[in-house]
Amino acid sequence: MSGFDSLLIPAVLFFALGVFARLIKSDLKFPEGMGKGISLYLLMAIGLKGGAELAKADFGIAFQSIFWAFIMGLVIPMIGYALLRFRDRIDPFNAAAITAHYGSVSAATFLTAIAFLETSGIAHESYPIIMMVIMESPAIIIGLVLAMLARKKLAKSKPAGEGQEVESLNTGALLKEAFTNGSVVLLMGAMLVGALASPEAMEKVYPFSNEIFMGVLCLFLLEMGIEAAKRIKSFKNAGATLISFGIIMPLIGGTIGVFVGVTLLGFSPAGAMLVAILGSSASYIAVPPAMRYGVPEANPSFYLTLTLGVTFPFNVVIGIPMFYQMAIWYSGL
Amino acid sequence: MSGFDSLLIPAVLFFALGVFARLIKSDLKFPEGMGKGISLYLLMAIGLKGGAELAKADFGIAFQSIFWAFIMGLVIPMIGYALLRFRDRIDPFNAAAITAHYGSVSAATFLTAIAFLETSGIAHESYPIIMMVIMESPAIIIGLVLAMLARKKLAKSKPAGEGQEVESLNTGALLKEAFTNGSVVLLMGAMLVGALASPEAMEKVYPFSNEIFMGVLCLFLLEMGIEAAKRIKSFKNAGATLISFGIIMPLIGGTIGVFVGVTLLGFSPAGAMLVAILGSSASYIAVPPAMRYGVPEANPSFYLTLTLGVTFPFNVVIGIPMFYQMAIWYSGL
Amino acid sequence: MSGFDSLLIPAVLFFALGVFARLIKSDLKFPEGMGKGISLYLLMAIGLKGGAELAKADFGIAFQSIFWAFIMGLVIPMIGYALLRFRDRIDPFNAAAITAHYGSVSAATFLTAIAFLETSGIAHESYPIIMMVIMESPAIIIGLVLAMLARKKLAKSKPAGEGQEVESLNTGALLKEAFTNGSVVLLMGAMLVGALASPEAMEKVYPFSNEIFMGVLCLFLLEMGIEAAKRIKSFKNAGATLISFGIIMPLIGGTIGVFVGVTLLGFSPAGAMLVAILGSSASYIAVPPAMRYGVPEANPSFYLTLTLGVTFPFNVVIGIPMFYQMAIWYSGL
Amino acid sequence: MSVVTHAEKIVQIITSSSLESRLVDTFEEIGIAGYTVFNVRGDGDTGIQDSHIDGDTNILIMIVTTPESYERLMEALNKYKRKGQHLMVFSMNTEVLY
Amino acid sequence: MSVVTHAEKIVQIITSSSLESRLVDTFEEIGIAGYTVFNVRGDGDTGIQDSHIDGDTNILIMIVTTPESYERLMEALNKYKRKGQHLMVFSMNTEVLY
Amino acid sequence: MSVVTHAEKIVQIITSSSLESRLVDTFEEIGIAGYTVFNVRGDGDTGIQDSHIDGDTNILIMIVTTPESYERLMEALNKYKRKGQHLMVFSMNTEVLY
Ligand SMILES: Nc1ncnc2c1ncn2[C@@H]1O[C@H](COP(=O)(O)O)[C@@H](O)[C@H]1O
Ligand SMILES: Nc1ncnc2c1ncn2[C@@H]1O[C@H](COP(=O)(O)O)[C@@H](O)[C@H]1O
Ligand SMILES: Nc1ncnc2c1ncn2[C@@H]1O[C@H](COP(=O)(O)O)[C@@H](O)[C@H]1O
Ligand code: NA
Ligand code: NA
Ligand code: NA
Repeated sequence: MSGFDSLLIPAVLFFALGVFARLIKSDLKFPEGMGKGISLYLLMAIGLKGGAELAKADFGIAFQSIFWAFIMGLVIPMIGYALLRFRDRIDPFNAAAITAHYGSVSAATFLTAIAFLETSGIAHESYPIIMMVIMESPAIIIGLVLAMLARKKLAKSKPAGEGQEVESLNTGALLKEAFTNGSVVLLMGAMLVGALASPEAMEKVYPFSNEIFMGVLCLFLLEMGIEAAKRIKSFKNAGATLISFGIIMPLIGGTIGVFVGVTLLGFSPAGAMLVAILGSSASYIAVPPAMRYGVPEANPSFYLTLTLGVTFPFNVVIGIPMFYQMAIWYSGL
Repeated sequence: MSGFDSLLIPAVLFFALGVFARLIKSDLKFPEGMGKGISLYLLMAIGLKGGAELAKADFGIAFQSIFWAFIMGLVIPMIGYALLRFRDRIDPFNAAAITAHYGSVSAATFLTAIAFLETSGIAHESYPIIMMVIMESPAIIIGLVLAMLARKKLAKSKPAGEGQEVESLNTGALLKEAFTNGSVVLLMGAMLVGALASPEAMEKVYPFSNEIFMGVLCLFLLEMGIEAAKRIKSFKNAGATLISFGIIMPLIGGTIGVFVGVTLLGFSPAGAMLVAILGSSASYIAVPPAMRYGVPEANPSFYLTLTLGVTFPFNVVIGIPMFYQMAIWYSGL
Repeated sequence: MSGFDSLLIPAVLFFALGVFARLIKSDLKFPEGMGKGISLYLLMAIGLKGGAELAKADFGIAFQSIFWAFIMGLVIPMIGYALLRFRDRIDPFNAAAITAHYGSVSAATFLTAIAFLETSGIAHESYPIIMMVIMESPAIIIGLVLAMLARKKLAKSKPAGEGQEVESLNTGALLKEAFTNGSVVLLMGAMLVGALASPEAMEKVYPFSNEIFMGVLCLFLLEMGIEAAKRIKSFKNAGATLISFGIIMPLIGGTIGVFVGVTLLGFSPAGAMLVAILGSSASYIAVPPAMRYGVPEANPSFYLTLTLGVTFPFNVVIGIPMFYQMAIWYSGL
Repeated sequence: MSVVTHAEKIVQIITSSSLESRLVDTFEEIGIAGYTVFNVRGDGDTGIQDSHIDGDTNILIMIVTTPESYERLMEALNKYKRKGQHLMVFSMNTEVLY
Repeated sequence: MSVVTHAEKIVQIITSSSLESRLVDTFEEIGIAGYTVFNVRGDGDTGIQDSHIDGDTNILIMIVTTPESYERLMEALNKYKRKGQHLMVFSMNTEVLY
Repeated sequence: MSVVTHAEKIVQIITSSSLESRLVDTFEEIGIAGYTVFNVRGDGDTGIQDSHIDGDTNILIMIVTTPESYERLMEALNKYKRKGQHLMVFSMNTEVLY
């Protein structure tokens, strides 16, 4: 599949359709709840599939995948924070909140990458699915810790009283939430179901979880296209620094992912590309609500503009084929 | 299929996942309307399937099934009322409202029982589907009549004036509602469609109504798990008497169902188990709204806690395999 | 397939079920957003299918189809306006708003017509799908222009001041909306996707877009039946003139469609029947919102009563088999 | 200000969706032709109502009404309450733009 | 009480969802940056609006506004009404916590 | 009029759905047992919130409360705001039918 062909897979075309519809100000819109419902379906389906395959997987590699996923989830947001704080361009709270999103993963991007591979009939490892689960949480924690440090620093430079109240944010509860997040639980649970249920039982579920999957993904990307294009009008507010961060950061995260996938985990180029997408994509499901409460000082419009409006389209259109080529090239070295 | 294996069918595992998600206070939740939409689908699908099979069914057995379903729908809530009123433990209004739920049927439990059989490749009669339709209504009527009697008694012991107003509840309208309830109409209607439409036409509908059925049921039981676990926090208010009623009553209803299925209707153990589930399960779709208006003196939190929080999980996890074993054993006598 | 058999296709039976449920005042209802979500699915599915077939279609016939669709979209509402204004029976604003609906198309009716053909295994041209897209917009424009003329006339007969404000309605924006309407964009976009994506890629999408299509359509027509029957209680307000218009107009539009399909486009009877449905059916998706803002003087309850309550059931039950017979007969002349 | 408004009453009713059709019938009987319904969730004495199942779904009905209809409406609602139905009813003053 | 509140106005508009984007544009023009939208159902002169199809869907828009913006808003809404658009507009007094 | 009503307060809070469970916990702590939640959309300083993704979903919580609980509630909400959380809080007078 050449770079251009990859744009012609139905899911990506529907994404483009969604963007287009919004740009021409069409009144095409999804009923409330439909997108959320579809994403529950997609997480369930991918979990079932991954679980059934992981049941026969190598425990050693699975463990290593988990380990490196965790490391990626810690390292990527730190790099992002350093970039954003460089020359004090972005204030520490916004920097912490934004970078947390990049440590986590966008399930829609990941699923589009799988659609890219499956449409071309390319096999891939299923360990990246479990890695996706792992990466949902550490980034949230990093974001909260960075914001807490910033808050402490600010409190010192200010008279007492105001600062202390902020301090009392219940971090324990927030950590718990990072691990009991709905998509983590559903994905992990569906994987368990896929691994525990008998193959005969799973076969009855496949028409729902496997066969109609690609079509449902198209519908989902149509909505994501609309949502992504909605953020364009906030580009001016976000400013050039942030917008370019939305493109540079996935390049860094994806490159790290290719390295982790090929060198550290020994995956095929297809598997390494999926790891690259874990690295390059930015969450807009689990992380935004956590940051809203945990880092109220940051502006939610910034992080949604970046993750949905910049990084998501970048990955879907450019990142996926590019990291796949990069993984092929790097594997061949 | 052994008792333990039955817990490993995907639908039951997803139910457990839903309960677990809620217990760890995960924010996993379904968008509003999704559960209601899925249950419309499930009723339609099971109706179509039942109708297509009943079209070739024995009219005599069908008629007998309807008759005994009606009797079960009358007898079970009366037993329940007697149990609840024993030593005046539960006041008559709550007793009437609660017991009405047990005369009716939980479609989700019934469908899980079918999933249990189909996953193991066990054939079953389809008469129980028509019995399910029949049992939606009589229980509502029993509940209203019991409450009316209680109200009359109360009115006598009180000075006139207050009581009379209560009397003016429009029972005719309530009875009509019992028979035009949405799930009754949809189920009955879909059965008619399944019976009337040509087999070739039905074949075009099967990918939707049959093939993806099991997968959709999994998603539905995930939500039902969340809903069931939500009720746990009301256990203390409900008290030990009610909670234990929520387990004893399905045992009684299920045993009656096994007897009706095996002895009176001559069904296979699989079919008898489905009748047992009709007896043991408690409605949480049609009956609660009817009781809310018809027996406003009762506390809705009680009946939802019992039916959703106690009886539903009991049946899904224990009742289904247990009544199946019971039916096998009793058939062999 | 005889006229009576056609009523027994599942989609039509579910429509009847919906009407019946409403007539007996059943509380059967769909959650908010479900109908809108299903219609997004149906438009996407029919677009994909049409696009894949049109990719191999004759450009000349496609162009002719578009041309005649446009002409039908202009001529039919003009005939309708003349009928409604005959002897000044209906005021010009209501006449303009109502007739605009008849120039446009009801996707649900069109899909039921396709279900009618497919259930009987009758092949049909796919050009009518592209004609459907074309016909969404011109009718809206006609409606606005007719209302504008009426407004000008009214303004002349009144003292200045009041009239002018009405004049300032932004017609440019309304025209733009007529062409960027959500269903036009989705249908057109899905057709493009279907034409652009590789056949292998499309095959992964078919289980969703093709196989479950008929079943989803059944669910949709169930809801449409409920919606149609809701309008019955407004029949008295609408009056005999309007109600009979709701039956006469589709007869005229359908006859024009048969002529266009058979004579001008040289379609098979099946294809010509689809063109007849384009002519006879009346939009209730794109046009009502446009008329609400563009012709606020008209009563929305009139046009929804007519299109949903009269013309839609007429076409589903009588129009489809009748126009098919008419097309067969006319083709044979 | 050039815009003239009229003092009216807003009545809001929170109850289970199972009572909706009956309340609407009552409105018609007492000559109230317009109302607006919100699908809501809530918590109270009768437990969490989170709109996932039918017996568990709250609605809020809002009626803007003239002072005269207001009295008739409140009396009709009061009658419901005295019959034991669970309705939460409250009202506010409002200025309506005709 | 230690909590200080500010007297403002709440304006509520009930109309068809087809007017939403235009109203929002109007808000922007007259400098109103914040608003909240409820998806509602309802009944009135123009028949049942129960949100199952697009031409049939009501919204309620709520704007909390300072007394100054209030006048501008009401005038803009009044203009809509005089153009024949169906809007139900009413306002209340409120105390806002800053 | 024969119907007797009681003067109370209505408090409305517009915020992100991510704060819902915490606010509800707070209500319980200060002894407020009843509340109603609306799923809403909106726009404001933090951008369009149109309820299509979780981080983007607004709710409005409405509490009808006696004057005494009102003060406790407003103080608790004020504390949230001073911690930097984004809540829009406002209140109205109402007449409640018991
Ligand atoms: N104090 C309150 N403020 C706002 N809504 C309330 C209040 N109390 C009850 N409600 C609403 O009324 C419904 C029924 O209340 P209850 O009858 O107390 O269970 C609840 O589910 C809430 O939606
Ligand atoms: N008196 C009223 N109280 C509350 N809402 C109303 C009232 N009248 C009309 N509405 C709402 O406004 C919408 C349009 O009203 P109408 O233009 O009269 O059809 C209705 O669908 C209701 O949602
Ligand atoms: N003036 C206002 N009137 C009504 N709702 C508002 C107003 N300002 C903000 N909101 C609501 O509060 C939410 C958050 O506002 P903000 O914090 O300004 O982004 C918005 O999404 C709106 O739903
Ligand atoms: Na990432
Ligand atoms: Na039962
Ligand atoms: Na037409």
